[in-house]
Amino acid sequence: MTVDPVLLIVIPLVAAFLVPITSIFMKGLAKWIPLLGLIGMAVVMALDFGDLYDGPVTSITGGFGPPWGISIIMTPFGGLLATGMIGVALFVMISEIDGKKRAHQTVYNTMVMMATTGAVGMVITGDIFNMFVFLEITAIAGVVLAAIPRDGHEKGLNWRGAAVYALVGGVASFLVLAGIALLYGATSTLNIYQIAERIEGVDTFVVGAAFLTMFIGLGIESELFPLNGWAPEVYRGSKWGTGSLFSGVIGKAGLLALLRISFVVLSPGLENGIVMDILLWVGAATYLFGEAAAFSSKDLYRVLGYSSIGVFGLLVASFSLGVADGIRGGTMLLLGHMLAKPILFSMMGFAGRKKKGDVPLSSLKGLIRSSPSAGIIMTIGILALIGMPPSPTFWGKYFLFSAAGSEGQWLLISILIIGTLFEAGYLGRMLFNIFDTRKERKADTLPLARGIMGALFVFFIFLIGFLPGPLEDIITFVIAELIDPLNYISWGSI
Amino acid sequence: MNGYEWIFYGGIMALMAVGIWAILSRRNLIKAIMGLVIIETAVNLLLVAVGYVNDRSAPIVNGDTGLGDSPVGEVVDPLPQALVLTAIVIGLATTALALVAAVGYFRSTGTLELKSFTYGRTDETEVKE
Amino acid sequence: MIAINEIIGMVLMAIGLLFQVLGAFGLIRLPDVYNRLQAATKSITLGAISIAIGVGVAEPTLLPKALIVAFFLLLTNPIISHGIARAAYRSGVPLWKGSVIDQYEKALERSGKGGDPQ
Amino acid sequence: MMERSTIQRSLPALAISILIAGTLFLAFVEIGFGENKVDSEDAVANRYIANGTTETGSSNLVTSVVVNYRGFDTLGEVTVLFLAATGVGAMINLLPEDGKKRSKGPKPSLIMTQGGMLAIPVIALFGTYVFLHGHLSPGGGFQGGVIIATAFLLYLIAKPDAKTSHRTLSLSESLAGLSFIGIGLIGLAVSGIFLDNVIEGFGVLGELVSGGLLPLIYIAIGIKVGSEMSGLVEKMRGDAS
Amino acid sequence: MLKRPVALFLSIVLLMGAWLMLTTSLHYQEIIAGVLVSVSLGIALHSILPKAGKGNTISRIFYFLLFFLVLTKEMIVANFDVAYRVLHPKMPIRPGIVEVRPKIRSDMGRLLLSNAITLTPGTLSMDWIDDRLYIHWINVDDKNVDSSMEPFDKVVGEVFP
Repeated sequence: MTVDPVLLIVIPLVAAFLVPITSIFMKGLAKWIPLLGLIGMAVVMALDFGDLYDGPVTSITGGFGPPWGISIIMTPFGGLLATGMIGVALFVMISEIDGKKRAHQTVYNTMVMMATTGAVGMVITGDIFNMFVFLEITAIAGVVLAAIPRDGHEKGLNWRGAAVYALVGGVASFLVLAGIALLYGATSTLNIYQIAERIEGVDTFVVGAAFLTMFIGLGIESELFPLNGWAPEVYRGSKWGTGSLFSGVIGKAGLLALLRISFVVLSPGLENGIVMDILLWVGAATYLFGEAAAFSSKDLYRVLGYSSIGVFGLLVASFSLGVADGIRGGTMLLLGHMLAKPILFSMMGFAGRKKKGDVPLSSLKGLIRSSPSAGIIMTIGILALIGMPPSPTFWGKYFLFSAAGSEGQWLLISILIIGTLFEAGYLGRMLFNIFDTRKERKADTLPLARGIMGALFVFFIFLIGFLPGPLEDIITFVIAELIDPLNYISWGSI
Repeated sequence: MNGYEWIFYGGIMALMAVGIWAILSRRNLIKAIMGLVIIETAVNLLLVAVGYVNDRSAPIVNGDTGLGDSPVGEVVDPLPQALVLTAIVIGLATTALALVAAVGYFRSTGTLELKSFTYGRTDETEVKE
Repeated sequence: MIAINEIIGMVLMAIGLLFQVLGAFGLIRLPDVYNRLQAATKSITLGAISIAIGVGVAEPTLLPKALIVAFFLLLTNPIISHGIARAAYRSGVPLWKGSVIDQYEKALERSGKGGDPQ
Repeated sequence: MMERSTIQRSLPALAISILIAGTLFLAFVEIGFGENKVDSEDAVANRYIANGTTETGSSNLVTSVVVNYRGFDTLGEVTVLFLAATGVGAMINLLPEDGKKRSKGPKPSLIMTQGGMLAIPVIALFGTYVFLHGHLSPGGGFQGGVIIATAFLLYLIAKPDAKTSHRTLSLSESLAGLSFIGIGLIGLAVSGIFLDNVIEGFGVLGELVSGGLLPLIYIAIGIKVGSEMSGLVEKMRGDAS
Repeated sequence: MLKRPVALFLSIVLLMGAWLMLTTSLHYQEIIAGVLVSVSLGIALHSILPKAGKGNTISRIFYFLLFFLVLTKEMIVANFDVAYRVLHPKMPIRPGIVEVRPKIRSDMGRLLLSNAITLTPGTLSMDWIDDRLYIHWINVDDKNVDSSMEPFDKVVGEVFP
């Protein structure tokens, strides 16, 4: 059954505009309106998901087909990612239902929903300027999210994160806009597929400049190596849900935009393979940097933040290998990260919720005894993040290593091994702390909603880990989209 | 084409360079936000400049302009002007949020300097094991 | 052949520009905020009005709009310079040292609603 | 921890900024300034210019692009503004107390108060004019909304202690936003296309009632932007007093 | 709502005039829209307009026109005055702030008076405190303080007492 994918954007917008009215007339209801919006998105996505097995789902807006109007092209890659994003957002929002009153819950929920909407819009839109608009929706919601401190946290770090992100994100978006102006000037069109069609006739220098701006702008959004100084600041000062959103939703949308613009649009206009090489080594450097920084950090929020940066690098590197197995591995890693990271953030937020300021590693001590369910869920999350079989990350790393091996990229393989060792180091430390029962710790019950969501994501990890088969059909399309621009062009020109 | 058209882009890019330089070299939040606004202005100008066509009028066919219903060859490109409208609104939103965040930073730390905004130098010592 | 109204319009615009330049010159030469505001307000108001009406005369379809602009400038420009002068005085910007008299200071102290000039 | 000197920090910054701006400069010079690119059949804008008036019924081609061809962008833009207003309000609520007591400034003088009051109706009229004529002349919902918000700002400057109704502002903001989406959904229901201008032939080109749904959308945008910007101003005042 | 019927009527008429000048069109749709807009704005906003005092309508209109003539003349003189002071090599200025007591009581009249003073030669109105106006004067004449508001006190007073 097909539903117009534009509803993925419209439903949350209706919900967002309903929030002020509701908070006037029915104050108690206002903070759950965003949840309803997200559920609406999830329903639309679920109805459309089946169609992704046959290729992209498209729609037009404004009464004119592409390239004149704005078209929506939900490629299987975009659809898969959007599903994951909606899942992460639902995870974040539902986990907070525990009967406790939290300050600023309405704004927080609205911003969670809007960040997700922007991210989903970025991955499904077929128009490059529309992508910029959604990028901005995401970034602005991100600033507000970063400014909302976690409960009882009083150090002003949230403001630091918000200010830095607002500044850096602003620069990023305006560089992206400059790149869009360049591409429009060169090709007289804004539709992604049409730009991809015409890019080969454009002067190489112009394409190179466009790549420079797009790389800086979207690289900032997806936390790539020299451009990610803002990220730890944001992770450090905000709520655990904000951390999950930045690593699971906002950054992922930037990542897909970067990949699509680089591989589908700009790569044909440049020297063969140069874009891929640049991204490959930037990704590898990001991975190494992120994992090393995570290994040496002591605040748990930053450990997880740096670890997300590392994973972003790993993803970019694996997609940039340019072979089918690399993309297959990248998709699996992406799913694995989207499932495992929110679990870790959520359980860490639970274990360290009484701390003011930074949350040291030791706050996990004895978690397995004080709250066995939280301990077990977190252990599974950690193991899934390292890549214990059967988890999506295991398959991802397996495919990635085999792809790198068959390409003869020995330097990359050694970087991957070093990074994985760092990863095992800090995740292992977390595990030891969880099972360290020497210190007495008061019993602590995990709130029901949080437990259920954690268990659900654990279930998904096992599901994909044991049965990666059904995803293979979608991954074929992902490979098709990223390897050959002609596929995207033919999907776009409806 | 008289050969001096590069001067438009030259001016815009000088603005852009000033903005980027301000953001990279200033640790003061307010000055950095000024840099952001300068970049924003430069990019807006850039969009309008991309759509300009020599010796053409504004894309409005009614009344004073005396253009027909289908003014092909007589008006400039309307698309970048529509984009600039969006870009201005977005710039406003970004600036407003950045300023409020700067106020929050100032009130909670007593300073506007982002001193240790560099890798690994953020005060790790505060973490007590 | 240029129409007569266009010539008049051009002349008005030129006069307006001349006054604007004079105002800018006064802004540089005069010694303190208040004196500078004097020059700036008068010249810029009349200059802008002159330019607006010049445009209206040269292009008669725009005349009504130009008149509205002129009226609005006439209303708002003095208010704005008054606001600047008052705010400057109340936040402590001193008069030029060559000033001969200041009855405002005493009045502010007397009325007590002077805020806090530091 | 050593603090690097200003020059040490400035020089790399200068190099990076010149690199980026210089690259962009050379690329844009390659594209050219003021050249005719819109008349070729390949250009998207060609259709906007050639058929814009007949396809949308709006004499202002920029408006036809903003509201009709690329109406989805405009929806996003309205959302950005909504988020900014909500976000700024929330962040102002979150601001820590800095312990300082803010003294109330002096009362505005008679000239300011009365002059502001005299100007407000004119500004409001001009704002309304701008957003009602968005499809005929330069301007539109965003510009008109901002002008109306200026009148509101002037009111607050003239009467800093004035009571304003936060409820009314957020109510009109929400309703205007919902009606924008509602108009879009009418298109989805009637012709299966979101934001389709289902009555595009309505009215005579160049008259006030023309352009089908365009003026309605621009009125909704105007009201929304006006109340949003007013709300923004009002929230910032709430912090200052 | 109808506490100030005159203000309401005047504001609607003036807003309608402004609307017609803005649209420069007498098309029926424009007129209908203009009536709607100006009536609603008038009803909503007439109560905040400045109070204008009472007086004979005919003579008020006459003096209002006279006011504009005087204002125009004074503005032109003012500009030549500025030019003289700025371009003179010695800058003949003798600034200071003086206090005057205009006879006008209505808000509208005070507003117009201070605006007119700002636009006339060498003076800039700074503030009203109670019924006194403070004027920054570029060339103070200690003997005859009232000459700083010379041409206007009477004319404006006739329109808005």
